[in-house]
Amino acid sequence: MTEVTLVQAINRALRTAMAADSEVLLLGEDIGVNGGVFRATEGLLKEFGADRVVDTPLSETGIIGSAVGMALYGLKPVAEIQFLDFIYPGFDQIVSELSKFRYRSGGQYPCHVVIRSPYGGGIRGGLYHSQSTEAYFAHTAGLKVVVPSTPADAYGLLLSAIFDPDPVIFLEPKRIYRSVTGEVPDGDHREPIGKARIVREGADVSVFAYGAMVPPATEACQSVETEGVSAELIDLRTLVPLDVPAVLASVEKTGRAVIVHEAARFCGYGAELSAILAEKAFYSLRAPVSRVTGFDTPFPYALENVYLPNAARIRQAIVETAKAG
Amino acid sequence: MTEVTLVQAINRALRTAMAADSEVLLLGEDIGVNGGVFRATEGLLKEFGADRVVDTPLSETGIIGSAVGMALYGLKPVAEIQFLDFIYPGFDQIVSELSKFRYRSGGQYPCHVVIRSPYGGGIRGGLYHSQSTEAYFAHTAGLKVVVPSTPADAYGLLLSAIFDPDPVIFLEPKRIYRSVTGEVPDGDHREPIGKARIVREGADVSVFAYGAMVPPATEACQSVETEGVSAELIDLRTLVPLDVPAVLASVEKTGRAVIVHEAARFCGYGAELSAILAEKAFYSLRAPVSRVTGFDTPFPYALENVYLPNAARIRQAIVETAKAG
Amino acid sequence: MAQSVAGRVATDASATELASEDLEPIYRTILLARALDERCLTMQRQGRIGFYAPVMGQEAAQVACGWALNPKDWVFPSYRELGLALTRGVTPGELLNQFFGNSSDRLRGRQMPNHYGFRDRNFVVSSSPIGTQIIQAVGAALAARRRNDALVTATFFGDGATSSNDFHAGLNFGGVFRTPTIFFCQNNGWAISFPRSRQTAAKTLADKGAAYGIPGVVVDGNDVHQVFRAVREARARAVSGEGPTLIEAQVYRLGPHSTSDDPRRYRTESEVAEWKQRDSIERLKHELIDAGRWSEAQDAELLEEVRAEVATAVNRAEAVAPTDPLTILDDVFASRTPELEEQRRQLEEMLRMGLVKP
Amino acid sequence: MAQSVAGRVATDASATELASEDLEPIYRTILLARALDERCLTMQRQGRIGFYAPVMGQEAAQVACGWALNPKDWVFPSYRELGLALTRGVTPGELLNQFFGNSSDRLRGRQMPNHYGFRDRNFVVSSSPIGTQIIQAVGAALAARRRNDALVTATFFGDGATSSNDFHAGLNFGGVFRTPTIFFCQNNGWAISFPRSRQTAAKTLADKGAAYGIPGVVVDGNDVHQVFRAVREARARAVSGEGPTLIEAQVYRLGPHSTSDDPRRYRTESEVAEWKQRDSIERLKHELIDAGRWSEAQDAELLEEVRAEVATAVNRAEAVAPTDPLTILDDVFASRTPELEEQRRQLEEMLRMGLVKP
Ligand SMILES: Cc1ncc(C[n+]2csc(CCOP(=O)(O)OP(=O)(O)O)c2C)c(N)n1
Ligand SMILES: Cc1ncc(C[n+]2csc(CCOP(=O)(O)OP(=O)(O)O)c2C)c(N)n1
Ligand SMILES: [Mg+2]
Ligand SMILES: [Mg+2]
Repeated sequence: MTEVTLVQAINRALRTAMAADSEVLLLGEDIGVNGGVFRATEGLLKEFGADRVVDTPLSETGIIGSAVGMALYGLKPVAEIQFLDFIYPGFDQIVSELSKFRYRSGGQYPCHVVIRSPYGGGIRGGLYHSQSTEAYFAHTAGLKVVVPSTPADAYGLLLSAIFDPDPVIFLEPKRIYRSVTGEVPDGDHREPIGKARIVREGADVSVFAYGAMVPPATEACQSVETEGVSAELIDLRTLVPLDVPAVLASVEKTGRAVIVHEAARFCGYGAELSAILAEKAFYSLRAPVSRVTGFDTPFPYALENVYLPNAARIRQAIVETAKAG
Repeated sequence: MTEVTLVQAINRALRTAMAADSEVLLLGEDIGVNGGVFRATEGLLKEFGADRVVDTPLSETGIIGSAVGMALYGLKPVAEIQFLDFIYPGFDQIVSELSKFRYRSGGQYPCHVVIRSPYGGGIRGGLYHSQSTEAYFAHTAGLKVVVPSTPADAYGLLLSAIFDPDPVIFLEPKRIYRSVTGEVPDGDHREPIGKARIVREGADVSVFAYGAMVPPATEACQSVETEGVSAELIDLRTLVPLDVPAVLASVEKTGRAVIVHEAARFCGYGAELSAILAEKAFYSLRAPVSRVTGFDTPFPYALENVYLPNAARIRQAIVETAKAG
Repeated sequence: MAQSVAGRVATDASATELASEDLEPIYRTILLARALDERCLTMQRQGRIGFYAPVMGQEAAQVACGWALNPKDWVFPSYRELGLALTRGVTPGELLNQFFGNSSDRLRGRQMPNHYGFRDRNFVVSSSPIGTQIIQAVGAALAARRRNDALVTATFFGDGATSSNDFHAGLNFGGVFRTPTIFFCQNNGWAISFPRSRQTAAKTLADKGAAYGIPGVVVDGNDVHQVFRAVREARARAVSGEGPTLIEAQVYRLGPHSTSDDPRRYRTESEVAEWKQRDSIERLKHELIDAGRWSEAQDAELLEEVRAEVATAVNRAEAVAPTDPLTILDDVFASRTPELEEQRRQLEEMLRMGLVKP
Repeated sequence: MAQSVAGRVATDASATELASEDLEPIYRTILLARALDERCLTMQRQGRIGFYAPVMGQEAAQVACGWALNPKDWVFPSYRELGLALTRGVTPGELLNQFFGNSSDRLRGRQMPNHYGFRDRNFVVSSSPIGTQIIQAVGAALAARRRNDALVTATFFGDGATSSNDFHAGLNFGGVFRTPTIFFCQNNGWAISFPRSRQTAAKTLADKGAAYGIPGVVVDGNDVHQVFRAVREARARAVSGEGPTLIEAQVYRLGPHSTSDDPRRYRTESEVAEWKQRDSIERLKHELIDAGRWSEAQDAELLEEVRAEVATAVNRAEAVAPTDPLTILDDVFASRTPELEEQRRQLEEMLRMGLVKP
């Protein structure tokens, strides 16, 4: 066990996977000699060579398309997309190819690719270094979508993703790449994909969050204690497959739900969570389901703190939801 | 007034707009001499010339990117994407550019583009001629999303879209291109964007549908009458902006909701509708909100009739929802 | 290498010239492709298959190219590679199962006709979005090199596909990483209704190689010798580490783009007639006859034979049971998630109640 | 055309050679760009602006290109076009307002520093995704032609951008439709840490023109005469209907990719030093001095002057009020939808309650 930052945990998971399996290789922009613009791949070029840490030309079509080809052949490529905002030139390869290869080939061609990408706001990156578009991927059948919020989860889930037989979109909350630290195991220790994590138990309101929203949600849950509200916080960790039993169990207990994400609200991931509750926990619900999200606008630069949900807004939603009904 | 098919209504709307405004032009693959693979642009090349009905090379990046450039300059381009399934090579131009130009330029550059595209299943087109991915666009702030289900709406809404100051994704239910006919006005008659249409009034259950799901939903609503259930059917018509007052008014009356779409369920458009109800109509709801949708799989070929919601499935959901609670 | 069931390839694995004893099996493969193609067009008109995209006019280029490849090479086709498929040992019956989407279809009925694939024949399943296979072939070539597998990847696409993003990425990555890849472009003159002359202002499609530091070669796609030679040379370069080659095979799509298309809307009869003159079948037949290796009588017999082969395959495939509806929820992931399990139970219930009829 | 505030362009609107009287204002513009650049780097280190991507080393190519254009031409820049912006009459103050994202920023604080645009200067607002402006410039050229506006569109991008989808689509559409477009590629040697030599196996980036039937030209981007001439020739071709030109201006990014970048990780000091030798400022200064039009004293004075201009602009821009938080909900659409109105009311409430602090 060693205390590391979230981005260091990513780096370690990559190293562990590459050391364990020579068919794991990395590709992306500036991941080699530069070690990645966030240093997630620091040192790996030296350790594993340019055959396995492949700097590519500036083309997300090329990165994802060639990763698909590698996976068809049998390798386990891990592609880095420098910012999630830049994934769209490769979107066709994701939604038409990566996600559908196994299905459309009748199971002949699994497509074992991990796409890692930093996502989300909070680094004053403006419109194109801040977006949180997990809903696009979650709506695409055939993709798994994972979003860690702690170094240990980042480590264990990335290892699981790399050795998972299905394509995984692995979204890294860049805002807390360095601000969150924690202990990380040393060997090939995996966290299961598809299991949520109860961050804190509570009786009155269930709060659902993931990625960089977990720290402010935690703060909010702590702070409502002073108002006598006991909030349960669930870190979803994997958006697809969603841990539906964990979500339902919590709301069956509390009868109230607050959903937090930084993406725009309309048709965001929170809508699905809420819809699942309206369908499957209807008789447990005792108050309207509340969503604390970004606005339905593009991501702004100067006003990013206005855009991003924070502990105060989450706190307010918890308190209101606790009182409602 | 003339009785036409849905695709003929599209053709007429294009002709009306082009005749009214010389800055309206069309671009896309096979839209000129071929008249479009569904004949939506039939005759327009002859009438308006190759300057205004522009056949392009095989590049959706090129079609959408150059349409954006034309719109920045001030024209009103209407781009055809041959099948919605093929829009993804142009997705970056849509989500990074088209949808954000006005916002990121501080209002300097409106981006007045209509993207028309046939969508949805039912023509035995398999994986890549059948998908219904409206949720991607509905989640992208800055885009309006319109889906007509009748010739009159197709006509009036397409005219509105072409003269709307904002970018519009105009999704055409190809399955009913020819099977649905209806009267269409002759001149520049527009239907407002942002207004739902009550297809039939009812007291017990609200059914929400759009596009090619309106006909089976209508059939289902009629058939439940024999079971003494009075179903209200709302054709949403524009997914963004959604006519929230119409949705809420209906559910406040009926207390029950069935949502129908052919897209995969998870994070589909129905999730947002359901979430809005769980938030804003919570105290009116008397039963779980039910979704009748495609499965969370890619769109199949041989089994498309298994995949697509039909009148029987919708009927069953209405009856169950009417009885629940 | 001897001709085998699993891959009808050239007798000599490294020669750059087509051996004369290969001409007859090549001719037979082309005739078989033509017979199957014609039969499928008819069956589509009869409503027995849902869709069909004919290969007519492009068989020679595909068969000669396939002949020059090695069975272990990976091919990344588009939806029009019937001739190529036959060179990989794919049988008419296997293709027909796919066209019917029946329960023997290797793809489990998931894709439209023409979009098949056979992993055991190193024939990757094709998809509809134009061009996507091009960059994938480059990725697979990188993977093969990483495993020290001495093979090439060959990818097949049309003139229209040269405008795709994946062509640009594929040729660029291929050039930069010097992958063992053959980019085999069948310029059949048309992308549906859009002519090659409008697709790009480049003089030839092969000229596009220069943009990526890749040699570009133009060949007459109706000339099996030219095609074979170009592919063999490209293959030799590729396996010796010299990188990819772009081959433009000039052919013509004699039929419609697909059964949904009416080519009379956009091209003249005379253009089609002119290209029919250059069709490979007559040409090859006369080459064989001129060489004293073939007769009109043998030809008539062969035609009978391939037609019978097709007819038998059709009868068999049409008798196969349809796909089981519950398979719709398989192969999304390696195993069904809990949500998919639930949807499967719901589907079972719907089938039981008769709400859903396959 | 006379030098104007709205566009510092060449004295003679059609000459292909740079007039000697233009050299001094060009030199001044380059120096101003350099002074502003240096100041911004400092301010970023001081935490006064959030981010900065310097232009150092590329000013001459941009200014000479801008000089050769006409104010009515539309430019589609990337995020590194400070020198170009100055030739369009954009002032340091206007740029600084954008860098601060303050309430005078024409973009209303919506984008990162360096991503500006000024509709009244026909300078389209830039975005971060690499290459997207290239195909847009082609679309705008088609639109201009449709309106019979005799102008060109010029788009600016780096060596890395030649790998983008939009480059491929842009050059192809430009070639096919023979649009009046100048594709101005600043090959500055690097795409962040990735060298030009790896970006493509093509010999020069200008070679890529052949793939699209477009002439490609290589120029020394530190030589204002060469750049001016190439752009003027391209412009003349474009307006006379002969179609687009791809110009590769060979320059070097002397600074980091951006303030987030540490170039010592991937390139040598000696490479940078070598390119510093070729920097346009010394070169132009000596050209002016050798021509007897300039002196060291004048040079020192000019340097003072541009620095003072920058300092004043910084002081003013820093004093401007921040952006009003409620503007966050504007400009999504032409007018706010009911849902956005509701979100605006919610935001008002949050601000009132102190839940949100800008
Ligand atoms: C990305 C994409 N856009 C549009 C289409 C619709 N479409 C199908 S085939 C085709 C033309 C393809 O032409 P070409 O590449 O020359 O191949 P050919 O059909 O001639 O073999 C088009 C436009 C598609 N399949 N994919
Ligand atoms: C589509 C996309 N992918 C990745 C990035 C991240 N990125 C920003 S600048 C850059 C390098 C650009 O190089 P070049 O085009 O040569 O322009 P330069 O910065 O050298 O002016 C990269 C990879 C991006 N902005 N957009
Ligand atoms: Mg073709
Ligand atoms: Mg560069």
